[in-house]
Amino acid sequence: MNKKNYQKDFFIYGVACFALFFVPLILGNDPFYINKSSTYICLGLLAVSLSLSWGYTGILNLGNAVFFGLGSYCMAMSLKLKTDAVHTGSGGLPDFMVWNNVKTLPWFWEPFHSLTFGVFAGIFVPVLLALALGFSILRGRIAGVYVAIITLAVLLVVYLLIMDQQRYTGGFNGITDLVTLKVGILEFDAYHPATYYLITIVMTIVLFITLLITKSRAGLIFQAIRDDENRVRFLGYDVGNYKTAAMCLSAAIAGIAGMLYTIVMEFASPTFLAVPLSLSIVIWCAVGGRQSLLGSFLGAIVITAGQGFLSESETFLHTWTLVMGFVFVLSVLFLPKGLAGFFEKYFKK
Amino acid sequence: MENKKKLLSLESIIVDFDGFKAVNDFDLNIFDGELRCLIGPNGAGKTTVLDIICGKTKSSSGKVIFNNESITNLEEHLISRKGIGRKFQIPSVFKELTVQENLYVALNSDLGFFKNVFKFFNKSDREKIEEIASFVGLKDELKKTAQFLSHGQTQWLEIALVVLKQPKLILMDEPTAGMTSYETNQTAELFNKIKKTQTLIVVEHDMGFVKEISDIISVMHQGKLLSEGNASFIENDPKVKEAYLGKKGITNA
Amino acid sequence: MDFFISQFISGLSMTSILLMISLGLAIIYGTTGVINMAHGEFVMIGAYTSWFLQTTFGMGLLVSIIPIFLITALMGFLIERIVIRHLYNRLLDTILATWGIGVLLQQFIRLTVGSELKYLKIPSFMAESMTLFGQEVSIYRVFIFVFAILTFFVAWFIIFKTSFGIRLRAVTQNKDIASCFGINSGVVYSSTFAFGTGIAAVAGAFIAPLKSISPDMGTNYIIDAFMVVVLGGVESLIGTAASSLIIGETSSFLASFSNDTLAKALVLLMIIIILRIKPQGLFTKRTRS
Amino acid sequence: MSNKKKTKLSVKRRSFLTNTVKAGVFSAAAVSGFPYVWFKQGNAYAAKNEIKVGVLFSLTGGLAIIEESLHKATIMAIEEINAAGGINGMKLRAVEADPASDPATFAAKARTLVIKDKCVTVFGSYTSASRKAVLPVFEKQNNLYFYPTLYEGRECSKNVIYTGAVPNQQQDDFIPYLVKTYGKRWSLIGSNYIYPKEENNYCKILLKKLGCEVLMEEYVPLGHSEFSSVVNKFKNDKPNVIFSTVVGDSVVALHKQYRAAGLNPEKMPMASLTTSENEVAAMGGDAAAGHLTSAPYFMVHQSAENEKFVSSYKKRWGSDKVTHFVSEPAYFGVYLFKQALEKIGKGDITPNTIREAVKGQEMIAPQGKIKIDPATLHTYLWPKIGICKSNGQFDIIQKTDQWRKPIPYAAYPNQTCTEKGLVTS
Repeated sequence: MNKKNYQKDFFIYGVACFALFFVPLILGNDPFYINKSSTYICLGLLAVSLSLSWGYTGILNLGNAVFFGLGSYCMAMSLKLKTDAVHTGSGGLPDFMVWNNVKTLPWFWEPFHSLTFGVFAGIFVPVLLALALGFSILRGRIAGVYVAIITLAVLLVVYLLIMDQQRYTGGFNGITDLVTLKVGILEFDAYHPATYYLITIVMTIVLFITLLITKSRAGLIFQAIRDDENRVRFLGYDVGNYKTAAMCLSAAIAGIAGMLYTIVMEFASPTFLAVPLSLSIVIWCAVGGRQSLLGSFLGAIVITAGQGFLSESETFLHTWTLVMGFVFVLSVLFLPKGLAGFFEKYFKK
Repeated sequence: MENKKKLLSLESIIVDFDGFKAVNDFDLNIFDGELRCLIGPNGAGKTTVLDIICGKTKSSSGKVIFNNESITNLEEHLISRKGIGRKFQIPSVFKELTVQENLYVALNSDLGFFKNVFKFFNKSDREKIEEIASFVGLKDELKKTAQFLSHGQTQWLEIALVVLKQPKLILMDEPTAGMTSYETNQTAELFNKIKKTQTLIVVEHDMGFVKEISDIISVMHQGKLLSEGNASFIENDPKVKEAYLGKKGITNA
Repeated sequence: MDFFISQFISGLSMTSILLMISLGLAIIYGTTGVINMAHGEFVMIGAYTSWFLQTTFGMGLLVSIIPIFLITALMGFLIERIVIRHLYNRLLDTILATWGIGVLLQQFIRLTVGSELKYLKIPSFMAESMTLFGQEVSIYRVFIFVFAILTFFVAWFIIFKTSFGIRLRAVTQNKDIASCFGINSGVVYSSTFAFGTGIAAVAGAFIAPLKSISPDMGTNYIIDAFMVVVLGGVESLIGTAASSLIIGETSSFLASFSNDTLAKALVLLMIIIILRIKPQGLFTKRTRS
Repeated sequence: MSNKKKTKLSVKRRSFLTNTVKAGVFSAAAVSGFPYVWFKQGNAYAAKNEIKVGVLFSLTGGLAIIEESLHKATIMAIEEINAAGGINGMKLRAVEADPASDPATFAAKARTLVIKDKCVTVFGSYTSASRKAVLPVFEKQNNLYFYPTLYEGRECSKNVIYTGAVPNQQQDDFIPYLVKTYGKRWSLIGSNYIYPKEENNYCKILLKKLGCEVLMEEYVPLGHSEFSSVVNKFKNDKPNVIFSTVVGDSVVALHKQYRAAGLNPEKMPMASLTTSENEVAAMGGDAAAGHLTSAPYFMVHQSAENEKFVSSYKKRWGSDKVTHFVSEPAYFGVYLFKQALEKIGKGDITPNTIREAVKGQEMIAPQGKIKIDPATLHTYLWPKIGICKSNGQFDIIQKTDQWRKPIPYAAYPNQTCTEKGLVTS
């Protein structure tokens, strides 16, 4: 809030992001690790989006993955329409539509021929959903666990619809066999450092904008709402609007993360907006420190990397979920403010 | 007193909680610039009346007129924008923000999201904040996180939040509850300062404090207005005596 | 007409299952405010306990009710003592802790029993079907329905007619005051948690024969249970029963007109809309502050 | 497909070079990222006398209920081969990973196995969704994937060896038999994803030829366990045959609730392509009795190879365990891989050479003599029709007289999978 405090945070965030740019050199551009770290950064960004709505504004959104998933589907739709895959029907009709005996490309797929549109949709479709949610739920004085449950329900509805409408969405298989993203002369292959840098740059920009917002008066008002909603109301603020705004911002971030994720995963799947992922995001933020953007970001990376490592190591092949389970429980018990809180306590000051 | 302008009037307000009438056909008139105390035994409906005025609770029937316009059952933030501030019984401040940040949130006239999204702390804000902080005696605590303030300090911080908005009318719910006598005196002083510029309605139990600050006292009983007048009049009103005080004197109630 | 009746009956059957799985959750949440994401796993543990008792001791379903309840109640008690009780001052965090517990329970079963599906058989005398309102109805489903009603009333009796229930409600109303009157809220909480766990487990044991038993079966129930509780309004048992009925029948009829996938989505939409109109659920009272 | 992919790759390499020149910003990155194009080449695969193969089956999550048995079968085959002295004196080294039933994780693990651990081949996955998720990895890295599951066909990848059945193999005998024995009024019930829909597409074609009537075609969510509405529809429609492509634990719930509702398998059997000994064990013989399944393999099949397979499986993993028509292909897949390597002998061991070697490979599997079709990389199999008995085992009531050619595009006469990839006429 005061100047010093500002500069400290911006400095720390700056260092963190700066460091990320050197990862490829450290990894010697090994395509495998490049790809892995790219995916981690996408998920980290996803955690940042929840940190904004939950950690700062106190909206426990158990359905945050829905924004992520929609973003990734938008990107996937654009990339799908560019495939020269053999299965595609007349006029580049996606393979799964051919399989489901769809004859012509449905109207809502048409605009995705343009990548630009795809990218915009990847941000604005989630935001629109967030707006709808905000106006129907948050402005309607629904709070606490009810928000949690309703957002979860919304997530399920979207998930079920995607599963059910597989003639248009690819259903359980998702949208697979995509082309690699090409922008001008640049080709963003999932294993290529170029992709890593793209993701890191986007991440840095988004992270800093978000940080700026949280440091602005609006950001303080978000936190005020988290601490005491009523007091904010009696100071004349329209809490509903602010909550909606927070949700839209976090939706946009999640959407962006989703689009990047599609690029590195090379497909979009309904599991990107299924309950398990959505709950994991909450865990990431809790472990990393929900009230710190960077904390949540790191939380996501620590947890996902940990899971990845354990589930491949021969010793933990069968017990890795036990380990993770313990980590969750213990961190909730002993690190109420997550790793970030821990570090603040013992290392800063 | 009658020559004064009527600032707020409640007309036959009824609040019905599934059958239980917490406030029952209640009328109240507040005049510009006065400090009105609202007293009464527990469950008389004092807090509920404040809730009605500031919109926290919606009335089942009746009217609330403020500044000659009806604010009946408006949304809280709209009522607040019309110039009514509310201080709660349990002090409600932003625990995880510093005193300074608390005040910075309150110190704001354009309340829309987009007006605030990229707005940062500047010099003039700082001056205003230090001014109000010294007004409520928190000048040395600006950097402290609110949750570490003493009880009295928390109360004062909330009062500061309310006063910062320069409302025409301030509703105070038991501002001295749980305060040490020293803190109570401080608060009394504070009130007499605020009184100069604002109209107040104060719900209080501490009669000493009430006498200290109030002009007129309204007594509530079972959701109705029982009696109204200055301290001495109330003290001698038999109705009040038997409804509320029993045989004992009001002073040691 | 026949079709209507049969749909209605299967709706009732779904209702009874929903009621059984959500009852425990409603009690726990209504009393302690703990959002128990491990509830589904409690149901699962119940199913496995029943399977264990059946395969190793050859105990029939009805005989094993009591042991199942006791074993799992003990488990619930311990979980409350070891983990949950440290979180009463930050209830939303219970979501995370209990989710972790759920993960642990699942993997525990995988490692001890194995992840393949297990077989739990319907008691032979209930395996057949009977005629009800001119409809062939599974005796076992009827039995579950009756049993669900029974459990409901037992729970109702315990909460509203026993001294434990009085203490429980006292704590629910106002923890501090209650403890002033010498009620040990700690004990009340942990026993409530144990009670809820027990009910969930028994539900699992009774539903399993109709369905399949697998370590992750719980995840299919937890959401439904939450929807029921939230829709009914968290403080009221009647609400839980009523919303089970609403959800059960609606999904039954929607499923008959469309398919189960769409039905599920539509029911969720319905719930969202209802909560929009009545944010505190269908059966809650308006009170001070 | 392959040729398409190859051209794609080469195009990419060229575009790389041009990019590196043009894109100043990323030149450093692009150049340093360049080696990855090459590391596929060379014989890094058979390092220090051991051959790394990946094993990619879910040990946690919803799919574990079935994939665990596939994991067991694969591991057992590898152990057997090593116990018997390995291949050309080299041991197989199984690199295991747990994709936790999640497509994204499948893709991630596939990358670990193929790129990081440099496995020459990966055995894995049950659902089409997870296969689709790992496909880009194997095609980009031009690695090889052994897929043991029966699936919906319509795929012609040169990087996958399909040892499971495709619709024509399971249905060509099955459907006519059912029509002949039970009747022409059919109801189709399946889980809500691509596999059941494809099987039903093909089924409907056959039914049309035989002049049958489809009363109902419905799909339930994966993991669905409340079938009372579905059962009611059966009661009302009274079909002669219920053609079920419901998968996973839903199968169990469906059968139990069908049984509990007092429906009669003799009049209205459920004919399934997905109900194996594995599911039957979970639903109990009484619920499964009288229902039919068509598959290339049943546990009761009489053959020396099968007796060996079953007995050693029980010996290795426990006497209560069952083998089924997905674990069997998972098992003989590893032996096909072995034969391929033996054929290569001293030659260069890469996914490419293995693919070429595996083409046309024949062996006596537990189900009978099978062969890899050089054109499609699918497998010639021996479909059988089994009717379930109350002891949880099947009675094989009909066998094919000769092995069935796999036709991945059976439902689409204008498309054929050839060695050159998919040809559309």
